[in-house]
Amino acid sequence: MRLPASYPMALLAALITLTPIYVLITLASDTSSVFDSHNLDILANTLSLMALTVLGSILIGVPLAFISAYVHLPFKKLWLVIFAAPLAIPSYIGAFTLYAAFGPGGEINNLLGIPTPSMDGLSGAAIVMTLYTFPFVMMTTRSSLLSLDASMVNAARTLGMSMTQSVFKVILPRVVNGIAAGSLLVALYTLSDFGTPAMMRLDTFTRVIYVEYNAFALGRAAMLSLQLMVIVGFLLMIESQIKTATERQGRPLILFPKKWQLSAMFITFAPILLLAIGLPLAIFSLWLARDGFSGFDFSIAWNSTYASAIAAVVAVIVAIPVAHAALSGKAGKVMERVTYFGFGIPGIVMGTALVYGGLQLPFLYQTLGLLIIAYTLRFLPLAVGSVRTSTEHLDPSLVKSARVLGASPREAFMRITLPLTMRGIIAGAALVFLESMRELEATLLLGPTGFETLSTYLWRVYEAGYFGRAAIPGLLLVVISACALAIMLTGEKRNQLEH
Amino acid sequence: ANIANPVSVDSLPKLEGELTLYLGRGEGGLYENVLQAIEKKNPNLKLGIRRGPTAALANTIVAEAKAGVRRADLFWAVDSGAIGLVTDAGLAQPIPSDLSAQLQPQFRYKEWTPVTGRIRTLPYNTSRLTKEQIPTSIMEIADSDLSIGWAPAYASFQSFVTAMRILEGDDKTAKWLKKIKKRSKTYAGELGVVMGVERGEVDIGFANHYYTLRLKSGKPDAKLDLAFTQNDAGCLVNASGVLALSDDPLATNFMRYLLSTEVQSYLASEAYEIPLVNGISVPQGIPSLSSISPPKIDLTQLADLRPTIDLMRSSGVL
Amino acid sequence: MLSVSQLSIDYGSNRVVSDLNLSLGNNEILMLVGPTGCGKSTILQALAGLIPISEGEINSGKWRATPKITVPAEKRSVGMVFQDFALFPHLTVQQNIFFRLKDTSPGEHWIKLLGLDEFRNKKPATLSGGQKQRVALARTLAHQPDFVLLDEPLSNLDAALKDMLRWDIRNALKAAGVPAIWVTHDQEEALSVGDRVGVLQGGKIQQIDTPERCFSMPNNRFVARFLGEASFISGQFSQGQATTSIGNAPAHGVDCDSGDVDVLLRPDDVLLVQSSVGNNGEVIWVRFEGGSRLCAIKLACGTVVTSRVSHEIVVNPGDAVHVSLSTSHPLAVYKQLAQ
Amino acid sequence: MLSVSQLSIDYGSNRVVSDLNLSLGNNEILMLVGPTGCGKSTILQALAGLIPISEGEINSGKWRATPKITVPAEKRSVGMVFQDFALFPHLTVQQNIFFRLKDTSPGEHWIKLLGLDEFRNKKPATLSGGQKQRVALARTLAHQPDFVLLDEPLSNLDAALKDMLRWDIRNALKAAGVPAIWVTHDQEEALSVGDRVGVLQGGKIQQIDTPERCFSMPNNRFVARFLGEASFISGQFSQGQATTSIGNAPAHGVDCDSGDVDVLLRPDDVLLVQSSVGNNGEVIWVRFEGGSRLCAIKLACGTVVTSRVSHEIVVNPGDAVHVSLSTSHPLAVYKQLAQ
Ligand SMILES: Nc1ncnc2c1ncn2[C@@H]1O[C@H](COP(=O)(O)OP(=O)(O)OP(=O)(O)O)[C@@H](O)[C@H]1O
Ligand SMILES: Nc1ncnc2c1ncn2[C@@H]1O[C@H](COP(=O)(O)OP(=O)(O)OP(=O)(O)O)[C@@H](O)[C@H]1O
Ligand SMILES: [Fe+3]
Ligand SMILES: [Mg+2]
Ligand SMILES: [Mg+2]
Repeated sequence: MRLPASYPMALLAALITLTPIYVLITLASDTSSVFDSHNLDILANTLSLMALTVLGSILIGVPLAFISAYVHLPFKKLWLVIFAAPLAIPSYIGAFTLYAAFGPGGEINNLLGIPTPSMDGLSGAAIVMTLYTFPFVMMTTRSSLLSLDASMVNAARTLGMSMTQSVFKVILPRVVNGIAAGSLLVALYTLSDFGTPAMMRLDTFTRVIYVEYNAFALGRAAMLSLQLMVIVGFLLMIESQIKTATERQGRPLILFPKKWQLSAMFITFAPILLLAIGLPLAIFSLWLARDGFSGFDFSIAWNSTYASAIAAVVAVIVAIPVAHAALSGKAGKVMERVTYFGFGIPGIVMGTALVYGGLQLPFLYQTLGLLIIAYTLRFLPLAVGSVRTSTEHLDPSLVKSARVLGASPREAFMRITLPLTMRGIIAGAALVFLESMRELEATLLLGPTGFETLSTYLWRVYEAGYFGRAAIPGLLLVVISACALAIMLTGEKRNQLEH
Repeated sequence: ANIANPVSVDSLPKLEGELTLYLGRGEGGLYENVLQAIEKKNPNLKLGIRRGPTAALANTIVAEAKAGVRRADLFWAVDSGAIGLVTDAGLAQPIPSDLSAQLQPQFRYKEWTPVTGRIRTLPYNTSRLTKEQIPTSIMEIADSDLSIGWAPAYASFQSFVTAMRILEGDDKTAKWLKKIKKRSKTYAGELGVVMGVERGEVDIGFANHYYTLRLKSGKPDAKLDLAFTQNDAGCLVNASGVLALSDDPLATNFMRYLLSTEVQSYLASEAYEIPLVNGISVPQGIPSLSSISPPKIDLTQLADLRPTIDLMRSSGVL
Repeated sequence: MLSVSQLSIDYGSNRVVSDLNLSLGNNEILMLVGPTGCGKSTILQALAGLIPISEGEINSGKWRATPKITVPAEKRSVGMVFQDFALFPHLTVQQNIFFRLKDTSPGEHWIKLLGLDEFRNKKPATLSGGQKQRVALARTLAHQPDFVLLDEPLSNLDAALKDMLRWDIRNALKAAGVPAIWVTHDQEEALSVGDRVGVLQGGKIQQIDTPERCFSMPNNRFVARFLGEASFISGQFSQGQATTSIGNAPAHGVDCDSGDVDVLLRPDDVLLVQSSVGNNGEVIWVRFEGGSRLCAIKLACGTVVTSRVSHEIVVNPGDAVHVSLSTSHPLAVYKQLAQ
Repeated sequence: MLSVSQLSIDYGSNRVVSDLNLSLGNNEILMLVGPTGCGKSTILQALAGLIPISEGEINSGKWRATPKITVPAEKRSVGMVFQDFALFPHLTVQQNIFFRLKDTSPGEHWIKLLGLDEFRNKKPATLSGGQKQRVALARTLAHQPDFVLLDEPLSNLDAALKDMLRWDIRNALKAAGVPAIWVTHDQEEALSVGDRVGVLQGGKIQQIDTPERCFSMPNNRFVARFLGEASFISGQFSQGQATTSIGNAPAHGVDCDSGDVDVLLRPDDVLLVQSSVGNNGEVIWVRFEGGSRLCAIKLACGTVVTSRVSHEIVVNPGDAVHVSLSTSHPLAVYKQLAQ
């Protein structure tokens, strides 16, 4: 048996993504475990937050995926961009604005006189995390839904099952894979995020890590992060157990909604999207109006854009062999799984680990190059996931056909596989782009000195309490990200025509 | 001791060359204008700024040193713990005596120099309390029936607990923490504490002074005011500080700028920080340094965070 | 019972099926054939209530659907068998068949009848195509539908399997005693399995009749060609008799009463004889069909006719042969097309 | 030229094809048939160099591949036409056909010959199935392969289209003058299109011979049944003559020289007569096939034989009929199976 050609590259990628973990292990090596019983309720909080967020993301993401995949809507693409837009907003910014807007004495109360419940604690944190992570579930579920053949729903209906019931009994069980893939990303994001639970006054594992970190007990922070990795490992295992039968692709369902159904959908989901995107922008604008415009250096937006764009390109280049390895065998699957760890490490710990790693490469240290490597390590799973799905759907006889027409494996890859999986590649690139745009810690610690991005700028003015100054960069972040999403969707459209 | 008068930037040597500053923690938004002004004044200065969470930058500096790489010439941190980490690692350059001479005696250190001060305060909600209802001893607050907002994970709070440990001992501190915990609401940061007080979520809070002043400047009718304790950790004056990592005189000279009249008064008036050099008035809204009675504590001692964290954890606060 | 009148169906502004009329007796199997994209699946989906209709009416006796009165699919008591089987992959064979059944005994009945007993606890993915098709059929019939719609139920199967399953399905439908509409694009299937055949082109019914009549007396040339090998030879038609260059035969005018016509010749209507003299054509190709050979013969006038000969007769391309009309039943004749 | 000797292919430890021997003359078309999963595609893929072989040798005249000597697919100068066309969806028809061609003139040639001129700038998705199939063929032939492999090139098409394309492909292959192996599971296709037929079962060749011989003198019962409607009647065989309850006929012993045998009856070997007296069987089913009817007749002894009658003869199930052997060519007889 010859090894699949993608293995060496995938192995390399997996090993590189393991370097941060290796650094954590060396940092933690002189530390005894700091997991005491007191941490148990923190662990409980963490797991509850994770569970609630995953649940919330499924409750919002799956219906939206369903709508965007099956329901015949005017301006379909635009809706999709809007549904995915929350990914463009750093969750700590969302958390902060929601906190500021809600509750007695919040901005909504001040301006409109409507009393609103305050956003805090477990429920508040879960709501905020849900608002900023459900697009992960939406995107993965949507692509699963699009690959389903409609005939099974038709069969169920002719067997006397109503449409609504069919959705639950016939459609959803078949996209469990897609839902699980998205939920995994949500769970990892929730595990690694610090800002939101902290802002919502919820004690989670990351907070313990931050406390140790800020007390300069880097070893302990590393040790705790490693413990977090155990949870990540469990999640990866659980997710890989979830399997649905692979199906032949077919013509997807198209539903023509009635007027009242359209209104119902709008009434249900408009508030969610307004909350996730509208509210932060509105609050920032409000503060902008209060503080007055004090100038903004637009080159910062450019920094963000090109660094993220390069990261997106690099990430998909690395993701391609990893995705192919995952499809070629068991070992490859393991390599692919390994790349997910980077997504679950808290940002600041990851940032520091990469400082240690980066210092081994002095020529790269504090250059854009290292920053891009860092983005790639953190967000590789996003790219791998979507490249893998699109490759799974590629008809193997196309490559064979190119081979017998005289193309070497390499040429067949370049001329056939690559262009035909472009949809997944572009989608993956867009996700990496979005996450890189809002990434903070690695950017602060690893970017070139003086290199400022929209998210570091947002952080800076937020820390300083100059919230009004967050309006313009916040808006830019959303607009640029929306453009990236739009590009991603045109890629998708072009590909649909071809099939 | 004698305090040298602050100098004006006009009499300082021009800065020329390249300088990399690691600027910890975000008040950077406010420090930004200071840095810009310095750059404007010194067109030949190429100032590179790396901003980041204070602890992360301190860790980075230590890691860089371990790897034999030095990228930062200066480290300006808002928290003395971080400064302690770097000075303990033996990375800081000595401060010339003429520089520290400009500072009030209790703020003179060998390897770093404070830039501005921040006082621990008790922000309170004016519609729920009057100043008189607030005990003037931090220890007594634990026995009051006030509801309290705090941010135990915040570095300044931890420095305050360290001060309390030094002044009152571990046992008393632990008891105090436990009592407060019962009536407290935890926030992520002290801005949150102040906002919570203003909204009436709690009666009083523990926070650095500037959060209240900033909030009030954006919202003059806020139902918020500051109270102070006396002679205890509750009104500890802590400092943000700067240290030099390179022996280049340029780095030292840059520090001189930070202690100049102009910078100090700018920081006082715009950033609501407390000037530590002579002759500059404190920001509006707080009493002058002489009218409050902060505890006498060597700020370097506050860098010893470990026992504090352990104490706070065993008290169930962290 | 099922009757459809003046049914039209649009996709957006695109009329895909127009003015469809048909009615289905109890127990009757109607085969619906037509080229790809002619609207066969669309009709079935409309009958099942899966897509809306634009005009006309569907009446099942129990319910009546019009563009205004929509009856949802699940209320129509219709059975549907799909081209790709549409088995629920997450359920076992038995769970598929018992899907939503309160009383499982009809399910048991069909499991037995279709020989699915040993697979009942398997997942569909582990079954062969033919087994899957049987499960799909059992599932449909177990729900005791008022009528059954089959959308190319065999097109995903082997030729060898097809031949067998075709009859299994027919027998099962007859045993269940429900009327059915069976879509196929295989003319052999259409002619052999059903009680009547409907030929569809471009969304319009061209002919609905018994297989025999559709085959031997097609309404037009499209139907003629679609249902099997057909050649046309010009001739004169009058008084029930057609005269051509290769002989005379009784004839029936489909669209004319007399005059210049084209006569439809099926390969069996043309007798090929190998003789040394009097040959009137040349063999241009021969296809071995197992039991017989199909030969194409070019006549002197240039017309090509096909003839089927026994496999015992060996004919080779290039052979000179004699062909003549040889039929006792009337041939279909059509007005000659303007050149 | 292509010769394969003692070829075996494994998937992991699972032997899928064993001891395959075949050779292909210039210009010859070999049809490979067999039930699903018997290894047809596997053989083609091995010949194309897409999967490794375990034993044996493939020799094209220009290269020689063994388990040790691997010749990569792109070096084999082989053409392959896939079941699902495998057109590159992102390239136009012309770009597909010119894929990797330095000299595009053979591409032009086939575009013209297969009538693809008007589609050359279209993307495959906009073509019909038949057009796609022609593009795939043109692409393969434009590369002037030394031999061509076709893996069920028609199975995704309409029955109507199939019949036409089958001949287009044959003619194109003959025009190009390259040998070809054509996999199908349609026995009709296998018998009519190729020069020789190879019947495969479970990875083993059962028979390779001309269509006529495979059909009328199959090596075993599997081949007999696979290639078309077959019934067996018991009888005695001696000296080139078979005696059965419905008559005698010349016969050839496939696996025996004399004794109790089963005689293979094709529907055309059985003559059905409707008479009022002397009937020896009862019709149990009738299938209309267009030009003819296939009838199954149950004899008194319980044996069921099939007979094909002209469509002009109307037979109904339940009719009493008389059947007899009617053939001039020898029938195949097989040793009777132990009961
Ligand atoms: N969802 C749809 N939206 C728009 N047009 C459609 C849709 N489904 C089918 N059509 C068009 O309607 C016409 C009829 O399609 P239909 O599927 O009924 O054909 P069919 O006869 O079943 O063909 P086939 O033999 O290929 O299954 C085709 O031209 C097709 O392109
Ligand atoms: N990649 C593979 N790994 C393992 N077994 C395989 C693989 N591909 C095919 N097989 C097995 O090898 C056998 C032969 O498969 P092959 O595809 O050659 O059959 P086939 O004759 O082409 O069938 P069909 O008519 O369905 O195309 C089957 O039993 C199949 O399950
Ligand atoms: Fe602060
Ligand atoms: Mg159809
Ligand atoms: Mg095959």
